[in-house]
Amino acid sequence: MDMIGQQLMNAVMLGTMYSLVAIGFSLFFGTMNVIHFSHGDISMLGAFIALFFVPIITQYSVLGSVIMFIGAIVIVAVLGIFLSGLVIQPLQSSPQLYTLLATLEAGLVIREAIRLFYPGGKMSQKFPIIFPSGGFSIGGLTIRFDQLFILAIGVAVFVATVLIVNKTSLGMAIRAYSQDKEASMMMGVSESKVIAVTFALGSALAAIAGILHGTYYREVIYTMGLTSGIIGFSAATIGGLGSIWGAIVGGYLFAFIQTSVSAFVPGGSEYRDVIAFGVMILFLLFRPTGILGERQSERV
Amino acid sequence: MNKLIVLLSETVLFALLILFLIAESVSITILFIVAGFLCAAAVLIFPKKAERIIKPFAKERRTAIIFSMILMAILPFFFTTQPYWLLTLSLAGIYIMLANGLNMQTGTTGLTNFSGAAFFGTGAYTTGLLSVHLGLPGWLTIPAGMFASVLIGAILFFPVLKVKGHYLALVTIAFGLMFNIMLNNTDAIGGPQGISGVKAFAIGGFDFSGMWAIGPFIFSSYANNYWLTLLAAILALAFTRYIYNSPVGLILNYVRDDEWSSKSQGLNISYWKLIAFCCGNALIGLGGALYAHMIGYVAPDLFSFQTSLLLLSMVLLGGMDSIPGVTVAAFVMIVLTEKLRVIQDYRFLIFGLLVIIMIIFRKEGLIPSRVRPYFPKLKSVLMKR
Amino acid sequence: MKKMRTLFLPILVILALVISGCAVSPGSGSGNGSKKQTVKIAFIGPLTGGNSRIGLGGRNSARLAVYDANHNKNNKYHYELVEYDDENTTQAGNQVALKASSDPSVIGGIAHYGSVVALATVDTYHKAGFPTMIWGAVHPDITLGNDYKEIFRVPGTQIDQNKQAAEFVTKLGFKKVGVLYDTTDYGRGHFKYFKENLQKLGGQIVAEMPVQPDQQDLNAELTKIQAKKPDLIWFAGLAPEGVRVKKQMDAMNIKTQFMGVSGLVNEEYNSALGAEGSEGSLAIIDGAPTSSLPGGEKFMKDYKARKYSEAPEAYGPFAYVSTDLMIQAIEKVGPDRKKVTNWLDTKVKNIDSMIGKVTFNEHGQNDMPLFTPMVSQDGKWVPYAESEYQTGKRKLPGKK
Amino acid sequence: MEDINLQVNAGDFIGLIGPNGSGKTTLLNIITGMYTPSSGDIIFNRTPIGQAEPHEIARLGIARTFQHIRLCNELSALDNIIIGYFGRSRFSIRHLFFQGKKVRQKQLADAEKAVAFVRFFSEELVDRLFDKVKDLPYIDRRRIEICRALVTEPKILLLDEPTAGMNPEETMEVIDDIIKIRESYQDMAIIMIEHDMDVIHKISNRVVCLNYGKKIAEGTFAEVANNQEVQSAYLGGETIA
Repeated sequence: MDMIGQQLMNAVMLGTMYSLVAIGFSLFFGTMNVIHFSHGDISMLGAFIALFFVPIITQYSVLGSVIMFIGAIVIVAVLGIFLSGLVIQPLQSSPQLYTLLATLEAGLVIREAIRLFYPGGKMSQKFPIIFPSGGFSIGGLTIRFDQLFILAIGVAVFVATVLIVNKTSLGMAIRAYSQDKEASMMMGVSESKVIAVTFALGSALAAIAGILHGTYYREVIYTMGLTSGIIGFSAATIGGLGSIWGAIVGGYLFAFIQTSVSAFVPGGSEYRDVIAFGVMILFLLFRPTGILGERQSERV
Repeated sequence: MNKLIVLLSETVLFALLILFLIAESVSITILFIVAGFLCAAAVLIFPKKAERIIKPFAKERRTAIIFSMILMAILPFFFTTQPYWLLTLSLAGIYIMLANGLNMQTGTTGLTNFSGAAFFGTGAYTTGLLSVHLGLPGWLTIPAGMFASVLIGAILFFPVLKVKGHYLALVTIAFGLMFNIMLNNTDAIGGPQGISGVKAFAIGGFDFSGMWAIGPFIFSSYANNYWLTLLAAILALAFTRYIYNSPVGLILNYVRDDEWSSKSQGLNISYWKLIAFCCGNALIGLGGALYAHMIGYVAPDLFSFQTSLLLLSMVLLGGMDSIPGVTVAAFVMIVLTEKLRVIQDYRFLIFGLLVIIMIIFRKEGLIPSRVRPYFPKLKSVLMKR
Repeated sequence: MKKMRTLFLPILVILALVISGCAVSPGSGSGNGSKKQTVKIAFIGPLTGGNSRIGLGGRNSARLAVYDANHNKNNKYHYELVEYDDENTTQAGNQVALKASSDPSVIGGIAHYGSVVALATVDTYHKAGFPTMIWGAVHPDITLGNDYKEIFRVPGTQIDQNKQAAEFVTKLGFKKVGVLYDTTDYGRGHFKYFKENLQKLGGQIVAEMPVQPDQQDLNAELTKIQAKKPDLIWFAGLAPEGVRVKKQMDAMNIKTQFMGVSGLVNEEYNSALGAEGSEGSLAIIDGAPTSSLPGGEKFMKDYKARKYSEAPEAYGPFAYVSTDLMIQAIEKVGPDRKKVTNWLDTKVKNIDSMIGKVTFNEHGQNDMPLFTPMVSQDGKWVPYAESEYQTGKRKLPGKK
Repeated sequence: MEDINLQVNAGDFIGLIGPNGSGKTTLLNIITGMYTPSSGDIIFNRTPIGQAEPHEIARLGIARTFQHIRLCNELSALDNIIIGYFGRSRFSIRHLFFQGKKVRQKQLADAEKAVAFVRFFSEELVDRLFDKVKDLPYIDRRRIEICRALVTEPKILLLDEPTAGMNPEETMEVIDDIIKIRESYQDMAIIMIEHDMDVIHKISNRVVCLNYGKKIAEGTFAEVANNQEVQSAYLGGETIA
């Protein structure tokens, strides 16, 4: 019983990481109809930028951690806007394949740049532990404090994102833009502003995902972005591209599948990705718009 | 006169290629590359002047093609002591097949396929397994490899016909990853160590792994394989060109550009997509089968996402739907990465940047596809009026 | 006439190219003043990509061996190391293997870190009659799986390593072992032989978890293993993954003893984990730490003196010894592939080297492999026998 | 959409009118199989085709044009017309792949016929048949689209606002073209969506008016124009003629 509980906890933690990345995919797709494939690598970049702040953390502990979070998020958000101007906006009118490939290659470039130019970038990097260690047990189930912190931050970020998109005027602009580009521009929505905000927001989420990944697993390596990118994309697709809640559901579902395959199928752990991706493909067959995606009809 | 220009310029190009390959020194390699860039730039800047050199080729197409084939066929005479370059050129030939197969799917029909390497692997593994475990001869295993690739592709593709765009890309990415994991984890097909000891191609008692000689020229197995690959590549290119210029090519283009209007013209787009996918996979499978026989060893590490991405980059850099473009891109990318081992670690970085720059500034690729002349005769009749 | 002019331009370009090419090539030749005949030896390994640290360490060590040979006045030949990058992939491996072995001026090769790459290329070496010393790949089949005379290997195989590892584990009193291994040839191979040998000695594998090498989250696997309450968690894979496993064990507060394979023993493991995290981790390596090898001190001193920018890493000494043996063979019989192969095949019995005695058996495999159990102590890998754990000053977490 | 009952006989020219959003294009999409009707059926030559795929319907002899011109911009104008032959099963798959001399000649004859179609509309356009479609003027692209629909001589031709986005002169040219078609193919039924009532008046022999997805009137132009419901649908009761 406590085995199941413990594994459930593992799945929830993993799902939080996936969801944070998946939201970005959904946001970009919903707003601009693009798949931003370097998103996973942006999240890796977030973790590595956070490493620059490590000297501060040891000096000011809590304050330092906060500075690290905010600093990394801001830098990555700016980089996200920059990247969108560089590879995504010029390609908006061309077929999807170009955007997909350009962002994939952009991810490769980020990855290689970290490997080559970050000091010791080929190796895995020690990530500081910023949450209190230790934990408590309830009926054989061990819950760690860092898990609680990460979960709390994750949920807070989910809620904040949904609020920003649904309640603020910026969010209104984003939604109007995603529904009807021309009409929203006539209503006075600034296209460049919407794109910038979307990419800043999505990249900030990726940075948070990267930092939380670092604190949870306590190490980061330059290759981590590719996997999390592909899984984030898959999770967003399962949930329904364009829907933020869908991305969250998809992230947890993907994590749940992976964890249960590892935990309860004998000899299953080497096939966990195979099964997770297989489920995703089946999903696409029977419900191409995902769990929470809207059924769109094409205009002829 | 046109003929002369064609023959001469092809001979010169051929001589340059051999010089380029033989040159060991880094500075010469870079010199060649710079010269190549300058030539490309000149073609772009002075299209009219370039047209004057290209025109004789268009007029004397038959001569140009036959002569270039002859030149490529005599190439091993220059590399009797350096089989390494024959291997590399054979690899380039195989990648030409792969890239053209992928081009038929992605460029001509607009089906984003991120699992080219998986179908490459299917061909190679099928051929390898049949050759090692059943001892089947090459003329059986190679078609079997092609068939397996087509079959696996169709099985995957048939259910996802309705899935489009991003979703198709995701399905193929996922399939490629799953395929690679399965190769690694299935001990029956060698697991991570793959299959070793695949027999070289043999036909009519002549074993391609054997040596033979004409006068002072001794030809190793690599020369034999080079000729085999050359033959296969020529056939593959002829096939793609035939499809491209046949009504099928036109239909596939139509399906790519506008699904609804294709449907309203009575085209069963699922059917045609499947046809395009299978034709492309046949070429990719052929490449895999030849690879298995040539190298004699098949391991999962080659059939990864990285290779799929490389293939797609070839299609993109060369020019979507442009057979000459894709062919040149595949050739240049394989040969150049061999030559540019000097820059070593920075290869992928430079490569990625190059693709991004290309996508942003020259989407149509190295050699853009042209309006295809389906009825050249008719054109001349019409133009006379 | 116009057409003639269009022809003129390309011809001019070609002429210019050829002339400049001729002008450049003689200058780039090696203008070494020595009158000795130059003999080329190839070094093949991963010089780029994820495994380049180890590849570059091996290359530097091979360079050092060549440097030493060239400064030995008694040597008859001048040696030159030609370096090839196999990228740790079978395709590139095949290409460079052919490039090296088809060049008649290259007499022998010091080749490969990745086992799959080595397995893919041995045929090529055999066909070319190219004597090859494997310096880093440890899969048994590379030497034992074929009858190729040309393939030799100084480091021991996975079989030997895991035999010793199993003995070591049993000796320390660990009976129930939980296993994580990565699904590459490296992890799988190690696991296969470790399991065989451990079970022979009465040990028990309570859980076995294969994982993809790029899998980030190992919580599910570790939870499952921990539920079986093993004495020892044994991991087969390279350092980055090992770091991942150990970090997540720490985070989950799993205090079970952790042990890895030879791929774990390098600086990366300790630096990424920190002294606290890596403390008490066990592993077993081919040979011994460089410092405790017979010729280790001199090697380290010379290596430092050459100011290579990368550390020799675990397989550097083997690359050095392999190169050195190759040079010895050439000195004895001259630069002839067949003779060198024969000499290496028959004459390498109890030859002294910096890693101790080397003897090739009928497969060309070093018969006297040396293995040393290691423990991480204060952020450094030290031989277990010399550690404070041996003396009882410190205690391994799971030891009874 | 509900309650649509429409019978089309050979040789009919039906003008389909109705305010914006009344479901005119939707009706064409349903007829051509691009949308599947949830109830009811479409009978063509005694065959029910309500559930059929678009390409099957097209092969039966129902051709259409689109409101926003749908051509493949990267292909030449002639190729865009030729596809009409290839698509509507004039050739079997075998013939598309393996072209013997005979098949090739047949295709050439078809191509010449296509050129004749174009010449029928506009002599100048013939000279530009080998240009990329995207380089042609708007009206020529519309002509190419109509030619594509016409080449296999369909039984029913559906024209979705062929004059959309054109100036009065161009509109007149297109309408003249359509009248030419009318005269040359007496047996072909044509359904045309059109906003310009003069045009409808001029060429249609029957008019159908839709509003909110329902058919509200059917009959001759005069009948429909005087229908109360139709008048109220258009600008709240103003007369339309």
